[in-house]
Amino acid sequence: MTYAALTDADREAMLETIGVSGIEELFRDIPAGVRFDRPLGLGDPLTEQEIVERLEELAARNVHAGEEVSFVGAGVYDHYVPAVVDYILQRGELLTAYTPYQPEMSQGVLQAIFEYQTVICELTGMDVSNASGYDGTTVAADACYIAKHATGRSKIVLAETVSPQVRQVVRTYAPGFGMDVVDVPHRDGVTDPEEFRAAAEGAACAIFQQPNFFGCLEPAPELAAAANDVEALAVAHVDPISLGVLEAPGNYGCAIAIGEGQSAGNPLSYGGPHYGFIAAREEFTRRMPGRIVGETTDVEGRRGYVLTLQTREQHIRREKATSNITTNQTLLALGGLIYLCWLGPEGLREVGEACMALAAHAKERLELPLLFPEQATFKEFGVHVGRQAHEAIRQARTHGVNPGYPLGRDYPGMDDAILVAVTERRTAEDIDRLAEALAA
Amino acid sequence: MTYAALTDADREAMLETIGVSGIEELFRDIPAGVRFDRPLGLGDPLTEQEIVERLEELAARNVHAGEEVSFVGAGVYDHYVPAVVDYILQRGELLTAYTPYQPEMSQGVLQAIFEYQTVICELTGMDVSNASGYDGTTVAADACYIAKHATGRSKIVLAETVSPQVRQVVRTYAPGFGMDVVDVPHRDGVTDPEEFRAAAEGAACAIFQQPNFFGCLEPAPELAAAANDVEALAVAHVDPISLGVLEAPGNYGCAIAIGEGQSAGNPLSYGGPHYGFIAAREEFTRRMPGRIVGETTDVEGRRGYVLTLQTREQHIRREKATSNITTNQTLLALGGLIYLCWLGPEGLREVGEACMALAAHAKERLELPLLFPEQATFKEFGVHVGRQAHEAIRQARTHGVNPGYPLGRDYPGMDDAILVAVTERRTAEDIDRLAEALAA
Amino acid sequence: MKLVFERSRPGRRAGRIPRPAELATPAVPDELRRKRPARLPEIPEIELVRHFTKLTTRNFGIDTGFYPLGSCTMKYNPRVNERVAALPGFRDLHPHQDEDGAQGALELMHELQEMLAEVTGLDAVSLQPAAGSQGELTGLMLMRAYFADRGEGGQRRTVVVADTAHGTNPASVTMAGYELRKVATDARGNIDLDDLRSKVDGTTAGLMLTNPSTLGLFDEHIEEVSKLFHEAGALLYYDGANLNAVCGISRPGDMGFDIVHINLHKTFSQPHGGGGPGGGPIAVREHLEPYLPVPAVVRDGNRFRLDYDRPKSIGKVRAFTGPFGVFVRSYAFILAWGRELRAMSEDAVLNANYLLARLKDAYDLPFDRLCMHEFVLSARNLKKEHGITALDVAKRLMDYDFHAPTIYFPLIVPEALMIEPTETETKETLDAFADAMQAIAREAAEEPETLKTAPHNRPVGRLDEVKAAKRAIVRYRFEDHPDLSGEPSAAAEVEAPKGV
Amino acid sequence: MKLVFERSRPGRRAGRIPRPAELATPAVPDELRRKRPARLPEIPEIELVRHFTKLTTRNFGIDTGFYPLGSCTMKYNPRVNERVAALPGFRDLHPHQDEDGAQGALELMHELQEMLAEVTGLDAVSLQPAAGSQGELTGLMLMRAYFADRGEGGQRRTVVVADTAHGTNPASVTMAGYELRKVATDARGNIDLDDLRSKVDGTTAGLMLTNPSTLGLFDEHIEEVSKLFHEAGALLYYDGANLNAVCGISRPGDMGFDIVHINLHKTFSQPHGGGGPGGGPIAVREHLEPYLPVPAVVRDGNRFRLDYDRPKSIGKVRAFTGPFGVFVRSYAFILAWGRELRAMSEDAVLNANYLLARLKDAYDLPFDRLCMHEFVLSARNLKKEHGITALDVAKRLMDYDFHAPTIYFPLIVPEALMIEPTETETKETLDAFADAMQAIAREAAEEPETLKTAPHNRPVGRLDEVKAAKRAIVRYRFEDHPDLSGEPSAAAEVEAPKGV
Ligand SMILES: Cc1ncc(COP(=O)(O)O)c(C=O)c1O
Ligand SMILES: Cc1ncc(COP(=O)(O)O)c(C=O)c1O
Repeated sequence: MTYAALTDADREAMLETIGVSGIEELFRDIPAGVRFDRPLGLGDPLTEQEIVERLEELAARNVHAGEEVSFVGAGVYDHYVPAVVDYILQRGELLTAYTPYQPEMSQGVLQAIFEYQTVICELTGMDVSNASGYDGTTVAADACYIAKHATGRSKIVLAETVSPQVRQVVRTYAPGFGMDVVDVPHRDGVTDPEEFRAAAEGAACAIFQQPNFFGCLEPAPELAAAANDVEALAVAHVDPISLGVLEAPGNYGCAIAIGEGQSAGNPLSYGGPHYGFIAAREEFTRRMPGRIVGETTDVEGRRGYVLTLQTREQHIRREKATSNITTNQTLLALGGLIYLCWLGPEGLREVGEACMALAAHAKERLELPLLFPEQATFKEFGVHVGRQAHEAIRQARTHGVNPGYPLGRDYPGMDDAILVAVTERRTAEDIDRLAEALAA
Repeated sequence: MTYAALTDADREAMLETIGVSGIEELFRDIPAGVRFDRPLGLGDPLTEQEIVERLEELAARNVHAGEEVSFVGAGVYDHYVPAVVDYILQRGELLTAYTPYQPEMSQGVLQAIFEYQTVICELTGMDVSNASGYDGTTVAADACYIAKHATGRSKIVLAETVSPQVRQVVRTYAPGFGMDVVDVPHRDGVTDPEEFRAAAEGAACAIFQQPNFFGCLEPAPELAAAANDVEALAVAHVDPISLGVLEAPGNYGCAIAIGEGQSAGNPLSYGGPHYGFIAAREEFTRRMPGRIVGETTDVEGRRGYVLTLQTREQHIRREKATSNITTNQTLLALGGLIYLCWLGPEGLREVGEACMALAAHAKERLELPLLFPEQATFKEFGVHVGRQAHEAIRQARTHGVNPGYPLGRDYPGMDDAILVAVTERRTAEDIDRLAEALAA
Repeated sequence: MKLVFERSRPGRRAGRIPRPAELATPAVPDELRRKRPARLPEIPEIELVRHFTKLTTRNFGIDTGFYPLGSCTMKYNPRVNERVAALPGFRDLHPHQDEDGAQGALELMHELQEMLAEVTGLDAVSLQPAAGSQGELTGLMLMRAYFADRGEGGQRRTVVVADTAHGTNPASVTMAGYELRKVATDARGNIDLDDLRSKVDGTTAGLMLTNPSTLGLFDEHIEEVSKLFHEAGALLYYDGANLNAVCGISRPGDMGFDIVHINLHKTFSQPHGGGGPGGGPIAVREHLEPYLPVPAVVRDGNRFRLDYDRPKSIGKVRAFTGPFGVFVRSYAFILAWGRELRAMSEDAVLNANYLLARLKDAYDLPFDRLCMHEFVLSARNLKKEHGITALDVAKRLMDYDFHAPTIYFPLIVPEALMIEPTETETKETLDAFADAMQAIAREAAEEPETLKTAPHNRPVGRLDEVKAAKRAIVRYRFEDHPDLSGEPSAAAEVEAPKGV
Repeated sequence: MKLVFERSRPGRRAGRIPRPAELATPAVPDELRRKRPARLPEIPEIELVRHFTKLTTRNFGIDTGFYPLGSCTMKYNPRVNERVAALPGFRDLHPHQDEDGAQGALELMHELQEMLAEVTGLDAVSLQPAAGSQGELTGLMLMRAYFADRGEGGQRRTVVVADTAHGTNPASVTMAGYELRKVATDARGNIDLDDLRSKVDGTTAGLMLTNPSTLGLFDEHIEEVSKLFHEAGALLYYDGANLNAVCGISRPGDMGFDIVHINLHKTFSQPHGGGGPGGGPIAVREHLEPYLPVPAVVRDGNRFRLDYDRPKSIGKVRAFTGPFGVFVRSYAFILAWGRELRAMSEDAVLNANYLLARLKDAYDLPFDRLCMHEFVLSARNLKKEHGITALDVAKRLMDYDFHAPTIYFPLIVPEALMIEPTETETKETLDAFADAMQAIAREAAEEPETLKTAPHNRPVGRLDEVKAAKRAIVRYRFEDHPDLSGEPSAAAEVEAPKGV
C-alpha cells in the first residue's frame, strides 16, 4: 500500500458520505460471475529500498555500453547525451503532465513542442512536423498512410537498404492499409536510381534511408528525383545526427522526411522509449498523423500555443482520422529538442564530422576487407571478418569489445559481415582495441 | 571556454562602451610586479563528454558501498535515501540559490529551513535550531562557544566515548576560544556518571554521545543530571536516526543537542558535504551560531519567513558575533527534512527498530566475543576478531565484505576490535556473509 | 515568453564535441553535403537551462496539483521509478546487445509479462506496442491473422465499437482495414443489447469495448455480450484504459475478453511526459499467442531469450521489444503494490464515488449509478440556465489551481465533465476540489462572466483555438521575425514590470 | 502556503522500512526509550512531492534568472557537475573505506590540490575546511601554530583587517583568539597605507585582506602592503572570495600572501543550495605546510594515501577530508576551463565593467575606477533626493524579475549596491538589467511610492524583519494551531480564487 493516500478513518468517512456500508458495495454492478475472488498471484508488497535492490540486481545482469567498448549501432546509437537533457526532462511539471489538452495549463509543453516542430522542420528542410511518432519504424508506416490518401495509390516501395526493422513494421501495417510492399535490392550497398524509378511506377511512395542501414551514402537526390518522376512521394528516412553535414531531404525534393530520433538526445534504453519524427511539405499538413501544436493568441492578444488542426485526429474524426495515435513520445522528443539546442548549428556539424573522422579512421585501422569498399559512409560501415560474425562478436566481447551488429541476421549471404558504428564517444584508442579484438 | 556566454562581437562592443581599447586595459590597476604572465599549468579544456569520462574513470577506482557488503559506520552510515530527496534537491530554483538574503525572492528555501528547524526541535526536544552547521564535529565546537559565553567558564568536558573526530575538532578549536579540554575515560564502553560529574565541576559544558561511538547506550539522563548538578551545560551528541526509539535530549535535561545529520537523508559521499545540527533550549536562542529563520508577516499581513535574530551574526556584529559561519549546509539539511517527512513518526521508529533488530541478530550470529558484552547497543557494536583488525578487514574484503571500522585507530589497546554498523539496508543474508568472512 | 530561437545570437553555444585533432574528416560528396545549416538556436548553457526551466514552470503536472483528467489516470508517478530507470544497466543497454549481456532486461520483461497476464487473466503477453492505440491496432491485426489462418479472412470484415468508445477505437478499426459497426448505449450506461444483437453476425470479427466504459460504469451484461460474440465466432477486445478500476477485482480474461491492451502510463504509473511515452502491451488468450509480434521474450529454464521463430506472427509493430524504460517503471510500480494491488483499485473507486457523492447535486448526472474509478457529469443545465459550458467550468477550475477534468467526452453526454481522481489523492484534496466545483456551480448563476472569461491567473488567458487552426502556424517563422543578431541594444527586451 | 505540518493527517505516510519479520527488536531500557514521538508530518509521497515542488517554485536561483549578488559569484552551475557527483563511485563511497578502495577519490583530491596551488601560486593545499569562513579560521589557527612553534606565540596577538572586510574576517579573528586591528580605506579604495603603518608592529600576527577588495577594486599598493607585513615578521592571509576576478591574471601567492582560502561555491561553481554547502580549501606557502590539518592527501608514486603523521598539525577542523562532493564538482569545473581559466576571469571583469559603464551615470559611484569582477554603487543620492533607499531599489528590481544585488555592504559605502554579474551572463541579460536599473532610478524621481511598496508580484509582499526578530518564532508552534486531524470538512482549505 506504498502509494495509498487514504487512511482507514478517511475510508470510513467517505463510505458514509457515499452511503454504502463497505468497499465491497461499490462493486455491486459487477456480475458475480466475473468477480475475481482470490488474491492476485503477485509477490509481497516491497518497500522503496527493496524495489531498488531488486532492480539493481537485474540491471547488474546486463552489460551496458559503459562496461565494454561498444561499436554496436544498427539504428540505435551511443551518442553523448548532456546532463541538461536529463535534468529538464526530470522536472515534474513536465514529466508528470498529460497531453496538453488545456492549453492555459500547459503553455510550457506546448511551446516546447512548437520549438521541437521548428527544429525538426529546420533539420529536414520541411514545412510541418508533428509532435512525434512512436519511433523510427512506425513513422514509416505513417508516411505510407499519408501517401495512400494523398495519391490514391496502394503500392509502397522500400529500398532494401532501409533498416530491416523499419521494413518489417511497414510490412506489418500494410495489409490493414490495403497496401502492398515492393523491395528494391541494393547494388553494392546502395540503391540504383533507375531501379528505384522503375519500382516506384504507380506507387504511393518510395522510401529510402540516408545514410542507409549499411552506413553508406545513398545517391539521395537522384532517388528522390526518381520517385518524383513517377509521382510517387519521395520519403527519406534520415539520422538527425547526420543533418549537420548531410543535405536536408526537403532540399532535394522529398515530400516527407522521417527518422528515429534516438541518436539525438535519447539514451539507448534497450530500444525505447525513443521518438520517431515525421515532417512533410506544407501540402501534407492536413494529412499528418498525431498532435500538432500551433501558434495563436489569447483574449488579450498575447502569443500562446495550442494543439491544432485537430479535425485530422481520432478524437474528432474517429474512423476517418489520419491516424489512431494519441499518446506519442513528447518527452523523448523534447529531449531531442534540448539536445539539439545544446549543440546548436556548429555543434551539430561537429558531432557529424567527429563521427565521420573516427569512422574513416576505423575503416583504415581495422585492416579488414570492407563490405562495400566503393561507397562513401557516414558513421557506420560493414566489414568482413573472415568467419561467422556472431562468433567474432562473441570472441571480441571476451576482450571487452563489442564490435558491432551481425549483418547476416537480416541479409542472407552476409554471415561474415559486421556493421561497425563509430560515434563521437569512441576514441582512437578504442579503435585500436577494436582492431586487436577482431584480429585476436 | 565551455561556459562562456559572450561572443567576440559582444566583447568588442562592450569594451567600446567601457571606453577601453582591450581586455588588458581592464587590469591596469594591477601592479606589473604581481601580474601573472604565463598560461596556467592546467590541462586542455575538456568537453562535457570528456569530463564525464575522466570522472567515471576516477569513480571506478573506488569501491563504493554498493560494491561490497559493507558494515562500516563509525559516524557515517549507509541508510537508504529515497528518490524524492535527490529529486527535490536537484531542482534548480533551490540548488542554485544563495543564502536567502532577499526573503521575497526566497520564500521557498526560507519556509523549508523553518520546517527543518521545527523538525530538529521535535527530534531533539529543544526550542531552537539553526539552519545547520558544517557537520557533526563543528557543531560540538559551536556548543562549546555558546557554553563559554553562557557560563563564563572555559573548561570543556568530553566523554572519551564521543566520536574521536568530534573530539579532535573540539581540541583544534578550543585554544582559539581560550578553552581547555578534559576527557572522561569510558568504563566498559560507557561513561560513569560520577566521573562525569567530577570532571564537569567548573566546566562550561560536558559533552557525551548517545548512542556513543562504540554503539553503546550511555546512561544519558544520568550524565545530563551530572552536568546539571554542577551547572555545566549538558550537551548530547545524538544520531537523528535513533530518535524514533531513543529519548530526546531535551526530555532529560540537556541544554544543547548536536549531531551529524548524514544518517538522516544524505549519501555517504566520502564524508561530505553533510549537515551538522545544533538545537538548544530557548534561553540560548540569542547565543546560537549561524542562520536562523523566523516567521513574520508581509505588508498585507500574509505569513512569510525571513532570516532573523541577525544581530547575533558576523555580518552585523562582526568581531562580537556568536560565530563566523555564513555558508552552512542548507541543501543537505533540507535533504534531512525531506527524508524525515518521508519517514514520518512511524517510519522513524521503524528504521530505528529495524537497525536494532538486525544489529542484535548480527551480535549473535557472528559468534565472536563482544567488546562490551554488558552494554545495550543501538545499530553498532564492537567485536574482538582475535587478530589485528585491519588484517581481518583486509581479508574479509577479499570476500566482498567490509566488516567495519578498526577501533585501534583511535583507542589504544583495541587493535583486535572492529566496530560493526548494521543499518536497515543490510539483511540477514548479509550478516551470514559477514559471519563467514570474519570466520574465514 | 520568448521562443528559444529568439534567445539565439550568432556565435554563442553550449555543447562542444571532442575530436581527436589528428584525424581528418572525409569530404562529403558535394551533392550530398548540407549547404545551409539548420537554424538551431545559438545559446550558452545557462540560457538553455533558464529557458527550459521557465517553460516547465508554465506547465502543470501531477507534481503540481490535482489532475482529474478522466480516462488518463493521472496518479502519483513514484520518483523511485525514475531512479531505477536511470540505472546504467538499463539506461545504457543497447537493444542489439547479445542475449547473454541482457539477461536482466529479458528477465524483467518476462516477469512483467507474467504480472500482466495475472492481472488481466489471460495467457500470453507481448510488451511491444508503444501505447494504447498501438495496442488496439496490434490487437486488430491479431484478429486479422487469426481469421486469415482459419480461412475466415474474407468473411470477417466488421468490428463493433460502442458509441462511448475513445476515438482511437474507430480509428484503429479503419487502420486495420476493418469496417466499423457502432453500437448504442442504453439508459443505464450499458451496451444496448438489442442494438448489439443487430450488429453481430457472420461478418463480425470482433468487439472493442472499454469496461468500465468511458462513462465509468461497469457493463452489467458483460457476460451476455461476451457470449454473443463468442457464439458468432468473433473475438472480444478489451480497451484497457480503465484497468485502474478493476485490478484484482475483475479480470478482462474472466469477463470473456480475448485480447487486452494495458496502458502502462495510466494504471502502472509511467509518467506521461506531456504527451508520451506510454506503453501498450497486449495480453491474449492462448489460441492467439502464435500471432503475437516478434520477438517474443521467452524463458528457457534460468535463461531468457528472444524468440523470432514464430511463423504465424503478424510481424513487428515497432522496433525491438518495446519501450523498455517504461517497463522498468511499471515493473517497479507493480513490485511496490504486489499482491495488494487490489487495494489500489479499491481506493481509486472509493475516491471517485466520494467525489461523485459530493458533486451530484451541483451538476447533472446522466447515469445515476455508483461509478467505478471515474464518472461523467454534465453541465447541460448550467448551459441552459446560465449559458455556462463545460469549457467554462474547466477554465474556471484553473483559477482554483486544479487541472480540469476531461471535457466533451464521451460524446454521448452533452457538456460532459469526466472526472477521475485516482487512488493517490487525499480526502482533503478531493474535498477542496468538490468545494471548488460547487463554488463554480454557484458562480455560474451569480457571476457567469467570471466563468466565461476564465482563466484569470495563468500565464495566458483563454486561447483562441479557431484562430490557431485557421492560421496553421506550426513552426517558428524566422522570416517574419527580425534578425536579432544585429540588434543594437537590448532595451526592447526588458519585459514590462509585472507589478504596479 | 501551508507548512508541511499543516498537511499532516494521522495515519498517513510515505516511506516504509523493510524488516525481516523473524528478527525481534531488543527492548530499549525504559529510561532511555522515547516516550512521545517527534511530531514529524504524516503525509503520502504525492503530497510530499507537491509540497516541496511548490516550495522550490517560490524560490529564485541562478537557473531562474540573473542573480548579481555581489561577493557571491552567482555563476552558472553546470549540470554535468551534478551528474558526476552522483556517480555511485563517489556518492556511495564511505569515508572510512580503505585507502586501496578509495584511490579514485584520493587522486581527485590530490589533483584538485595541485590545481588550486597553481591558481593561487602557493605550495600546499588542505581541502578540509567546509566554507570560506572556516578557511579563515583555519588560516588563523595556522598563524597561531606557526608563531607558537617559533616561540612568538605570546607576542603575536593582533590581526589587521580592512574596514571593507566581510564580517567573517573580524569574527574569525575573535574565534581564533586574536585581537582585531581595523585599517581604513583610502580615497581610491585601497588600504590606507598611513593608517596601516600605525597598525603593524611586533604584536602583529598577520593581515587578512580581500583583493580585489569587497569594493571590487584591486589594491594598487599590494606590494608595499605585503612588504610591510613580512618585514614585521607577520603573515598575510588572502580572503579568496573574490578569486573569480584574477584566475590566471594575478595570483595571491605572487602578491605576497602566505595563506589563501578559496570559496569553491563561488569561483568553482559548487551550487550554493540556498545557503550551502560550500568548500573553503586553504593554500599556503611551504613553511606553513607542517601546520595544515590532518589528514593530508599525499601521493607516493602512483598511489595516494591519507597522511596523519603531521606532528605540527593544528589537528582537524571538520570530519574526514572535507566536503568531497564539492570537490568533485569543482574539479569537473576546472577540467572544463583548463588552461583557459584566465578567459573566465577576463569575461567576469569585462561583464562587471560593462555594467558599471552603463550604470555609473544613474547611480553614485563612490570610487571612480575601473572595477574588477564586481563594483559598488551607492543609492545615497536617491535617498537624499527622493527618500529611496538601496533596499527599495533591491525590492523594485524583483518586479523586473531580477535578483537584487548585495546591499548595505561593504559597510563603508552608504546605501551600497554591490553588483557582481559573473562571466556566464550574456550581454542581453546585462543590458536588460542595466535598463531596469536606469528605469528604477527614473522611477525614484517620478513614482517613488512604487519603489517603497515593492515588490509587487512575488508570493509575498515586503516582509517585516523587525517583527520577526521581536517575535522570534523560529519553529512551528503546534500548540498555537488547531489539531487538524479531526477537522470535519476541508471547506476552509480551499484557497481563494486567484483570478478576478
Ligand atoms: C479509453 C481509451 N482508449 C484508448 C486510449 C488510447 O491510449 P494511448 O493514449 O495510450 O494510445 C485512451 C487514452 O486516453 C483512452 O482513454
Ligand atoms: C569577502 C568574503 N569573505 C568571506 C566570505 C565567507 O565565505 P563562506 O560563505 O564560504 O563562509 C564571504 C562570503 O560571502 C565573502 O564574500
